[in-house]
Amino acid sequence: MSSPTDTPPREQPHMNPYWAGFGLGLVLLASFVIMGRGLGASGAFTTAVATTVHAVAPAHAEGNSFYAEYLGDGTASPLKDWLVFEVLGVFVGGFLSGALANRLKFTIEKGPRITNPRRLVLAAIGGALMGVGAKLALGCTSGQALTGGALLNVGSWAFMMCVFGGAYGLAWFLRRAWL
Amino acid sequence: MRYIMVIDTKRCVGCMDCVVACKTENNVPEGYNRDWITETVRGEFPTLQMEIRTERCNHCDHPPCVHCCPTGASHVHDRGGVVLVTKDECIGCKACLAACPYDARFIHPDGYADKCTFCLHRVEKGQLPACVSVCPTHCMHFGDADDPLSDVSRLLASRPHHTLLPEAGTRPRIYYLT
Amino acid sequence: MCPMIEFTNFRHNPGIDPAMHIWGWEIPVYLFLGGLVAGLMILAGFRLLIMRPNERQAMVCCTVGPLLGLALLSVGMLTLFLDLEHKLYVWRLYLTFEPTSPMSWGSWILLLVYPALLANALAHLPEALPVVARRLPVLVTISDYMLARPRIVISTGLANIGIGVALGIYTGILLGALGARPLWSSAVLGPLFLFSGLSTAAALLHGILVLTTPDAERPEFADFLLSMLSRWSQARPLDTRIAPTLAQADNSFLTIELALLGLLLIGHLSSTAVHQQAAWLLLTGPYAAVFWVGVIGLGILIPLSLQHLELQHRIRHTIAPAILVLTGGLVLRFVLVAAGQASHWAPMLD
Amino acid sequence: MNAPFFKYGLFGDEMSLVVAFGIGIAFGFFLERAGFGNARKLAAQFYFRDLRVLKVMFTAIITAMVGSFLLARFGFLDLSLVYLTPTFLGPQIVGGLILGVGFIIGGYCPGTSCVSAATGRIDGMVYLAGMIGGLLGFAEVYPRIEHLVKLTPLGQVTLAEQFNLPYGLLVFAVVLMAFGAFVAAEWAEGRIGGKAPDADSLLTPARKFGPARKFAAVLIALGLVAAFSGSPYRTALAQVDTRQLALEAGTKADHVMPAELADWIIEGRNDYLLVDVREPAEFAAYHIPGAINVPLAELKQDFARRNERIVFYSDGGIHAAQAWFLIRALGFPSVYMLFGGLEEWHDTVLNPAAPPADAPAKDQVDFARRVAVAGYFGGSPRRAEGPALAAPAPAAALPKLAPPPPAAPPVTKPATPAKKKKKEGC
Repeated sequence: MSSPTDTPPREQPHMNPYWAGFGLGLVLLASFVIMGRGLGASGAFTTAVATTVHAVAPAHAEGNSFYAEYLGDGTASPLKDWLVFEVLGVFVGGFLSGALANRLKFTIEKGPRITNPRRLVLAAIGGALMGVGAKLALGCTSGQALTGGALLNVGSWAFMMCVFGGAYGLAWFLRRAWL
Repeated sequence: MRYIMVIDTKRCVGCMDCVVACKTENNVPEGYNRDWITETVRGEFPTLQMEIRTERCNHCDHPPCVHCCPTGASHVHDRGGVVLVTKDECIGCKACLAACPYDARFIHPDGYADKCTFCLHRVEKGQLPACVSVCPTHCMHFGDADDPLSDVSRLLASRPHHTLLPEAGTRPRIYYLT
Repeated sequence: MCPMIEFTNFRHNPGIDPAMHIWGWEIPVYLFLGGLVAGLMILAGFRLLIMRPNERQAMVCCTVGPLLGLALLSVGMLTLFLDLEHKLYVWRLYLTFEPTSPMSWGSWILLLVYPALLANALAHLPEALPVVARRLPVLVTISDYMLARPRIVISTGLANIGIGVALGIYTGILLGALGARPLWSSAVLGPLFLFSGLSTAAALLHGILVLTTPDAERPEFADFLLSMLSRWSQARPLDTRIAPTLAQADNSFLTIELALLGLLLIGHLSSTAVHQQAAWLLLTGPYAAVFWVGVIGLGILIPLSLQHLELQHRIRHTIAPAILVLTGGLVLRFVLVAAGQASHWAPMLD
Repeated sequence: MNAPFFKYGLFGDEMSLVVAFGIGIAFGFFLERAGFGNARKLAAQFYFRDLRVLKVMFTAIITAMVGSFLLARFGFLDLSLVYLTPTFLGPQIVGGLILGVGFIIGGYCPGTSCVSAATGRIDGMVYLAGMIGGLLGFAEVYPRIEHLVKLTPLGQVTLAEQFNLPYGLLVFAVVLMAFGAFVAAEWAEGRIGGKAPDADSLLTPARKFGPARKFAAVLIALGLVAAFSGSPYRTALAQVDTRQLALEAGTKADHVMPAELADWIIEGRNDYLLVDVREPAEFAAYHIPGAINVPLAELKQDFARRNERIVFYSDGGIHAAQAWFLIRALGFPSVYMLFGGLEEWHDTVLNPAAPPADAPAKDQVDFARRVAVAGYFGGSPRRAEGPALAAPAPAAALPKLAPPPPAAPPVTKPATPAKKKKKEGC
């Protein structure tokens, strides 16, 4: 909302990628130095899903080895997890940065040649694939590619190459969605 | 009249006869207790000091559970100042449970707050509370503190004693001889 | 090294041992909604008092707020009812008045809240909801009757403020009077919950204003969804000019809330051992993460800075502060109720 | 050396969550600044329109990599304590491919979708919902494919270890490779994507030494320093001061006598971590109350917090001593072992031998105390060789010991990594 008198300020351009990357690298380094671990994202959602399933159907969640891994030993709420709090911060940080650059808007990012519903269906499919892929690979682009990349982790580099490979391999078929 | 209880910690062996007697006498539901035993060990090995005592509602002179009750179900009875709960007035708001620093109350499965009554129904008939009457070591004494000749008054006058959590400001009426 | 104290208790009463857990989600939700309604009442009463005869636009405070308040209070009383163990005896509350019991005070205050809120809503209802007023002409009659008599309007406003303050403070004193739980035994809890309630109320109204403002940058279907929700108000858009005022007010409330939280902790930290122990439960103990992140960070500091930037026209007004403040208020009640039950006078073994 | 702060016990688990929130804010902030909240910006990577993803990711990787290497090399950060996700090559390659496909279809990855949802992108929110659906589906089939997910394990291994290259050299190579990739990316953006070069880019034709180039020069210089700095790990064999270790081993300062340990347990002290290095089966049969089980083969650098006082024991003394050397060599400052191991524990604590009847009174009193201790641990005294003697009477003269607490003995900190069930990785 803005009062009628002042026009909303223009959307600011994005940061120079090198400087953004440098900032991101410093955050990652700070995480290494303070916590002795890297960043992540997908694990938080897995914990949230496991907690929800546990709340709805406790027996089912405890019988499933996948959920059991994320539920802990029951002494504390599984949501009291490092990644959950970190991702909470990611939402806040993203919102703050978007607000300060006037980039907040309810909108759908898509290419000009694709309809809204189709873009949303693709987003949901992509998200589902990402969930499966991230769990197979023990991490997502944040947890594996970024963190593991900086630590020269063997699996992470193999993973990173495959992510780019998979995306470039399919890019041509999806050009209508983006170009 | 001011009913109090005096318990000799030098004699209590933690046999739990009082617990059983209370459950039988007052029909306390399974899994709940109106009185209980605590054991405190303090000091540093090997100079340890142990105190076993039987505990229950302290029938405080300044009962926070009565003050916070919104319906007047928790009240101080005229006879001897015993703190009682009228179960037909209790709505089960649990404020009194939270107000009691001794955690002496519990919610009866029928939905009302329940606790020790000093066995007032027995006392009115001239009997001792159930727990006192069964104690095999005679470590528990019950009586009127306003009567200087009573058993309890003389014990308090003659031996050092303490109460539980006096710093909570409730002025409890169960005294422990040490 | 301090001597060891080992404490064994053979009581094991459900809900009491090993750690007291008698109040689950119902009481925190009730305390939150009670505070929110108290805030809505105070804001509504205040706005009603300063409204001039022909300036009938502040309906978000004077009509939408009280109507929401009526609904939210009913939900709150339902959760309170759900918490009772002896539900059929609930009418006992209204057969007596116990002056030493905050809960008794509260049950009577709650009875006064309904008429006061209703009166406040009715005063300007035809302005805000012309569709409803056309169907029920009696509403117009009532409104005209009230607005024609300044003394009725003034007393409605004053009653709302007074009862709102009483309701807000009562939600805190309800816990504060329970001296057996060291964390709660502080009179600061009353004002703290009052100002937390005020901040959530201001945030809620601010959020409603932002949501119902036409926005060029919203895609059609998002606008469509919003207009479905707020169609009744589309006939006459809510006055968005008071949005900055609400944000400003919310910031003041949040700042006071922060200060009161600090006072609560300082009070405990400079008190007896059990009170210090209770404060450390929040500061570094098992509730620290939720307290620092949920209450202080997400609930107070971040919305405070967002609204500050909004007021400086550095960023657009969004519903984010409203969501954060409301969540923070709820988390504050949950943390205080949970940590309070964990704090204890009896010897504790860590 | 005192970083990572958390693993050195500077703050606890509870405060680590507050730190997580702060780090998350910074992470989200820079992701949004980089334009990663916008699916079109991300997808542009794969059509050579705007190679932001590559630039941001590799700049971040080399910044953190060079930074952590240098901090480790100069003794501030213990790199061996930074959690390394174990490698399962097969699943990670398959997962990477699926993730890449999901990336181009959905336009986001999990982290960036949070940022996009936070800035109001509806596609980002739908993407998150889709991800939750994917996780739910994966969880249902997981028990059946669990063995596939654990295929080709390589353990926690870095490229340097895998290919037996010096870590520093690898750091330098990655820095050079990244700058090669940046130059190629800017060339490709102009050539294939038809994008005008940024004002401040590596390929700007002007001869200006702009910020980007200065930044590049600094990083390459630091990388060059790294290349010749050797290993970042303090734990490399060459750095163990064998002489000092030997001197320490020669004294008895590293011993804890069984009676002493028994007193610690009775006092309920929790400032030490008692570690049983025997096999799990033996541990299950009997262990000293409060001990945790870490078999010798599983002793790793992060099995405990570094500042903790650690007491090892095994059956005799040998395995404990070996564990002592291993862990001491890994740089843990205060490591002890139980003198004589479990055998000595049995002989002196559980079943103390009675002194001969003609022993001085002091011994008799001391024995009475040990009988009480034995009772605490559920043992009983045995008769000494020599003349028979009466059952020890003086026990009554001593204060009675409390029985062990019913459920939990006064044990060590429950939150040691060895017991932690939740996984640390992403």
